[in-house]
Amino acid sequence: MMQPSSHYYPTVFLTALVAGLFSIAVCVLLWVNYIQRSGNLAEDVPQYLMLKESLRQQPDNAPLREKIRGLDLQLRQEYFRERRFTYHGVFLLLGGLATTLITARWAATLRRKLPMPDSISSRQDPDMQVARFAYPALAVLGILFTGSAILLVLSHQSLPSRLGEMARWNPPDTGLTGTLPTPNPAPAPDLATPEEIAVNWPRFRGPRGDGISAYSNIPTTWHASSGQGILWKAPVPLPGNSSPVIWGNHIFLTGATEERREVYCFDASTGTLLWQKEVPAGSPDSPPPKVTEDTGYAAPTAATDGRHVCVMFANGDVAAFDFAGNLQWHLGLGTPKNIYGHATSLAIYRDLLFVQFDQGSAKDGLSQLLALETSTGEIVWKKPRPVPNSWSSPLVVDNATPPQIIACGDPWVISYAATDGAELWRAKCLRADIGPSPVVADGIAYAVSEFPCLSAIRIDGTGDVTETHIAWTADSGLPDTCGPLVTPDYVLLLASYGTLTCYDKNEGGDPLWEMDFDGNFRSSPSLVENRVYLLSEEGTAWVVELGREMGQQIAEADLGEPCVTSPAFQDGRIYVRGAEHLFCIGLESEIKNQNVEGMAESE
Amino acid sequence: MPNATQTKNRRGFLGDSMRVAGALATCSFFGYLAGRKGRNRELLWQIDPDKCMGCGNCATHCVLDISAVKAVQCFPMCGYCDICTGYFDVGYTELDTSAENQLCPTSAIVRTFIESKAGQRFYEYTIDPAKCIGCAKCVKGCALMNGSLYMQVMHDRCLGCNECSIAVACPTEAFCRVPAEAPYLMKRQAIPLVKKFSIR
Amino acid sequence: MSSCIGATLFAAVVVGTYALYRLDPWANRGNDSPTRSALDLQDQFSIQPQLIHYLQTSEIPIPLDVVRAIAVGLEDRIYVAGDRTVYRFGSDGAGEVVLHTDGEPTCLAIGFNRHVAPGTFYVGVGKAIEVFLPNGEPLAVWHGLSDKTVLTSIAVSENDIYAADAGERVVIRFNPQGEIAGQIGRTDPDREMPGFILPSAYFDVAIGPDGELYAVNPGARRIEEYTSDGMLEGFWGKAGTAVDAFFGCCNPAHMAILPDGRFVTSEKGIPRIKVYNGFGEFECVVAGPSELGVRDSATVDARLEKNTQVFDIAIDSQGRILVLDPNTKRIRIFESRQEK
Amino acid sequence: MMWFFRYLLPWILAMAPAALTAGELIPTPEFSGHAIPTTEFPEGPADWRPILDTAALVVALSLASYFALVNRSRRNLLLLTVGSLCWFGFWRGGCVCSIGAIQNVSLAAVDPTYAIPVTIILFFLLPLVFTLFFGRTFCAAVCPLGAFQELICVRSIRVPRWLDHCLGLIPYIYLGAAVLLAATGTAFVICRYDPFVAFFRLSGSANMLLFGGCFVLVGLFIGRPYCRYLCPYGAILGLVSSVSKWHVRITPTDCIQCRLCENTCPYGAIQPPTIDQSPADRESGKRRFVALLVLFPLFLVFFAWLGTFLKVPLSRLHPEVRLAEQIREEELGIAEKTTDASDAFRNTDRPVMDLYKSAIARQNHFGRLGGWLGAWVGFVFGCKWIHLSLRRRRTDYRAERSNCVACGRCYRYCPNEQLRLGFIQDISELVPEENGNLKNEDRRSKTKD
Repeated sequence: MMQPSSHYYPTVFLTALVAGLFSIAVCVLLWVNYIQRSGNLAEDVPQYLMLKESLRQQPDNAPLREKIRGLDLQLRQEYFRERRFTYHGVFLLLGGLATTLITARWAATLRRKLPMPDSISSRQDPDMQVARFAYPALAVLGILFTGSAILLVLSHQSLPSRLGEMARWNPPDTGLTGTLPTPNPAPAPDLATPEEIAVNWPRFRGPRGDGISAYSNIPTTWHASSGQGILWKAPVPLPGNSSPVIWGNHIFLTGATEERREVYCFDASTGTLLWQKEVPAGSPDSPPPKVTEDTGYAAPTAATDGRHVCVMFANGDVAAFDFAGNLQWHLGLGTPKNIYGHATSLAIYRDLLFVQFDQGSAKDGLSQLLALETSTGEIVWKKPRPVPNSWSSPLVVDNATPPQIIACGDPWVISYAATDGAELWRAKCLRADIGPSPVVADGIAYAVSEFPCLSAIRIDGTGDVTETHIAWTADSGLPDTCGPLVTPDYVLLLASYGTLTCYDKNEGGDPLWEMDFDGNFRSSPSLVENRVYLLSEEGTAWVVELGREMGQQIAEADLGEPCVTSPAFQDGRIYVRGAEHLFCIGLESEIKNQNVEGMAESE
Repeated sequence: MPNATQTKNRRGFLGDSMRVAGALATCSFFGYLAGRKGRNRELLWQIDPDKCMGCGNCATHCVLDISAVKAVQCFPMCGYCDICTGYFDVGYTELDTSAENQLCPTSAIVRTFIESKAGQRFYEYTIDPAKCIGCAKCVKGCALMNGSLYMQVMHDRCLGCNECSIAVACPTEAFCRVPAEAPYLMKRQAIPLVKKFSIR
Repeated sequence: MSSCIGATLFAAVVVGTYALYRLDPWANRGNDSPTRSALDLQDQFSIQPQLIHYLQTSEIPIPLDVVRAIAVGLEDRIYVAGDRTVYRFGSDGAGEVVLHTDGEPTCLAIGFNRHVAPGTFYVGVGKAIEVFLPNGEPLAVWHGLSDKTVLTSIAVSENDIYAADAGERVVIRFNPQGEIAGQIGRTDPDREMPGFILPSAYFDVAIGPDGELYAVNPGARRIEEYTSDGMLEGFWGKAGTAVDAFFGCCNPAHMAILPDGRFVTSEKGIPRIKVYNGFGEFECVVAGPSELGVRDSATVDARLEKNTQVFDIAIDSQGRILVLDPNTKRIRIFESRQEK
Repeated sequence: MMWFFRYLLPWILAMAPAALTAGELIPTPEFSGHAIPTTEFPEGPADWRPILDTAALVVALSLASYFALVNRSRRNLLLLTVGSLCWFGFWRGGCVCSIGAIQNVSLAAVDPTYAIPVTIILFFLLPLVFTLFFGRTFCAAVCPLGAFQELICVRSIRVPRWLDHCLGLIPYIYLGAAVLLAATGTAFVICRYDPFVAFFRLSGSANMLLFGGCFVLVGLFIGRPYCRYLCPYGAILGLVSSVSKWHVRITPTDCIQCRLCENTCPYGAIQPPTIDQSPADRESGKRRFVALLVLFPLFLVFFAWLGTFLKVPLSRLHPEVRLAEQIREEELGIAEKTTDASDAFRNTDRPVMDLYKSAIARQNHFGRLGGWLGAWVGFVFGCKWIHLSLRRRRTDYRAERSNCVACGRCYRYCPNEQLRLGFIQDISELVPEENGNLKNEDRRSKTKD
């Protein structure tokens, strides 16, 4: 090993060189072969494909056929020959490389110089030297890592982090638009227009939640016992205290028992049950809810955005269906701690569904307001609410800026920004069990409960507005269930014992007048033009023409079965759910037409 | 000095015990890993034929020059069709074995006449594994009919890479690891048929 | 020497990095490689536009989970069977359930005007035919079929009801009372009856404008005409890949007859709906895969789980072709371009 | 054709209603004189192969340890290296090797459905245990990758020690990333980017061969580039080796500080003795150490924070996320073309929303894991920093335990070894006077202490 440069060296070096050149040659040949072969299957040769194509055009051309066969044979032979070449070539290469390596190492060994340590004069501490360079080098390495990580992150645009954003997601301009096809604009979420919403009945108490009909051609009298005025009536399979919601020709209702929860879709023109779907249990392990007769298992009224219908039940299950009845999503929020049973209806703003999920006592901290994506059920935001269980429904004010959602509880009326749930204002003016839902008209929210008063609150405040934004209050004839009815001039309250109280809309204070009706009321009053529709629990209905001095009862009607739900008004029709049936009440003229048509059909 | 040696001995002993303990702990952890699933036999790569869409990546993405994946014929599932869409190119002009009519780029399918019955002619189609390059053309063609041709990893050729390159390129995640004692898979549909024919 | 080594090292690092960058583990570049072994069905898939004489004019969504069969009843009302029901559509596209069956229906026919009982529903359910009055009330259940029965199609003539039984490979003729009046198409060398070759559960029958019975023989890739007493009158159809032939193992899957006696066929595999004249000569294409919303990748996907595309067809009195699309659960309505 | 209905139909009906629309088959005919053949499949690897491989591993490890520590024969080690390269490399095709086994073990630890074969566990474990007692003898002559690089190192140039330190961090980072990706079932990156395995298989993709070729080129001049600057298993073994019971020694007896071995290690594992610091240096060193100790947690947090941003690039490696992104791009109309995977996806019934949901969940998971990976990188950097600021006194030339791969090159440079082997009679034959002086000087300084 320690011998001086040997006379073998030239030979060994030459061998290494030759072997190395040989290896390189084999390597190049193999490479060429590899590249050629991948294009040598018959199907990859354009000439072959062209021939085949022309044969397809003229299938009887025998010389062409022969030509194809010849070319095919040639190509296949070549292919397999090249495959063999690769197989053997690899071993040749391996041998060549091994020889090169062995001889090169041998040559290197022969040429190896003996170690000659450096002179010791300039000796420094080696570790110090290492450290001196290593620190900055480490820092550079760290920066390199960080930099490449940042580059990686910046160069990768991906899916949005939440499904909800998915619909609106549009990847950023990569700067490559010149070479890529121009991206299509992100599809706008498919939402109903305000005009569409206004002519439908998409939620509890109508498009604005105020019980005011967009149509004036509404019948004033009907008698179920004689069938007078009833266009159709359809049995509803399962009981429920929820009211109908309507979109186009579809009427949606919910019904439930302790075991089963269902959604129904009726044809508005004929009353045919288009579909009936069971809502799967969202949280099967939760105990069944405790409900009273006043609420039942299906008290919350459904809501629709014109694309989906969203429903909720007393056990905290929320679900959405498309209009064909396909379940889009469902989730269980868990059985709410609610002494009478959950009854709050749903509200929708654009593509957000609001669930006012008040439960337990204020101390429990369980109450919350959730906003869910209507198309996916994804929770977009949720806000804890400092209130105990309540039965009032939230109200969307979409013409305010920002759009608000107002929810009542004991003792707060709280307004949230609809898009992100930020609290806008709150007022302390309610007490005990809150049943009536709030109403907003002309920038004033009217919130009422059995105690202590009806409050008119301006909705443009921020923070606690109890002292600053309450325009007026009033305290007689307060309802425990029915929501207030706000007409252009008056505010009407309907107490459950049958007293209709009228206040001036701008002043409040003392009532303008009161009227008594012989019935119990849980259905909120509604307004058509200047007429108020009242539906009693017993099924009697009264229509009252409003005046400043006095209301004028102009009609009385009879549904024939108990009714605790609020009616829905469409063009010339009232849809109302009784204890067992869904009724469609129409104008006499329309009914006559229908009969004539029916007769014609039967002929 | 004896004190020092003693200390050294003690330290050495401590170190040794630590090492042995460490080794034992590692071993037992791995023993747990090994024992957890009961049978820890060798695993091999295989294609789940029900998930294979026949994309052709097997031919191009195997680390081997000629892919370890090849088409196989499941005879009990084959219809022995005269017009075999796995054998004939869709643009065939005649039902014969000439080159211009064949789908297979390497002529790896052998077509054998079996018999003629009730006016129908039946042919057997066999894959010659020496010629097959795993391009899956015939698999796609056959899928228009019975789908009796399907892709399998041939274990005489498969190197058993720890990460199979074809599995990475597979668009349907059809590659899975199977135990070495049952190294080949069958289509779900084929199982009763194969059983039926093997009983006979 | 050392600078030489340095240069080599640098070059090696650069080339190595480039090689890593060129590495294509996920076969992203595979798609544009010319060596890709694609099964070229382009000729079958993209149909020449001048051959397509029909145009889709409207679409009706079907609110059912499963759709099985389509038929046209009195007054051109459209009926779809599925989900243990028969569903009726009005002219405005709104629909309703007209009847509930005992099991999952597989085929459906409705008595036409000249039929002995116009408007009666004949629904194939399992191994029996359930008969319903025009108002949807159950009338009878016709049993008496064999254990092997697989009902795939029903057709009504003026006085008879024909049911295609893929299990027994025969067409069974019922009289209006539900009694079996005969079997048609059983293999019989004496009468030179080749029999039906049915590789799959697709076996369609239809009645021509003059009451003649047509049955598809998919394995033979032809359509056969029979007399009511089971004599084979004639047949037409050829196998092949061209547009005028029937592709694959067993086609057509469905057939319907236009009021003027022309045939409309629906193929599976590469879905195509085509029109043949009364002599079985190819006339035109109603819809090809792209018109039916089928991607070309779907036909060359070798998986069993892939969506299968078999389109049932029906024809109304105006000669519109109604196609039942099981993928989108819609009825596609095609009308002739010329008439448009 | 009655057989079809007799045998197939009951089965089709059992599968109904699916079978009515999908999966109908043309029946296999019943031939009069032809038996339906059974498909022949080639046999898989024999049962005894894994056992033999494990046995070979044990033998090779024992031999390597014996040759390196007792026999002290570079030639024997070299022979064993060639043997190992042939067996574990060329014959066995390179897989599954101990380095790649890291990933299988990670996957098995996380995914209970993955039943890890015993062979792989042993391939992972045995080198560890041997290293715990004998140092990195596995790297010396057993590991096929190490063997390959050992043999191709023709003319080695020295990498500056500071650079060696820096690049030496990469294996730890690579280890962290590999474990993360393997445990999530995303990819086995160590195998995917193994530069030499294509040579063992004598085939591979063109790009991989090119990459391997470049590595070979580097390996001709820089000793074991993969082992030192990439190998994650080497990182683990290095740690274990630093607490090993026995370890390779350059000299069989005492170091005479002749410095002959100083430049012989192509892997930069031989450390020269330290020179005592001045008190001022020592003081500043102490201060730096304390400062680094304080900075350490900040380092961790910073890198962890940085790591969380890696969620998108990391998750891209997962096929499902990639598919979801492709589908999304196609839906937005910005994808140039569909891929096989997206076509395949669309041909099934799976709802797109379902895919998105799952992909987003996975992405968020990767966000968290990215944080952990970042923390690990920070930890590695911090440890290195602290390690550099720690000073240990060394009086002799010796092989650094974690870096030394026990290749045995240095033995014969030691005069004591030459003496032991009887090649020389007296040390002065080899050691110049000058160096002898140094030794005496050093002795003097030692006694002063």
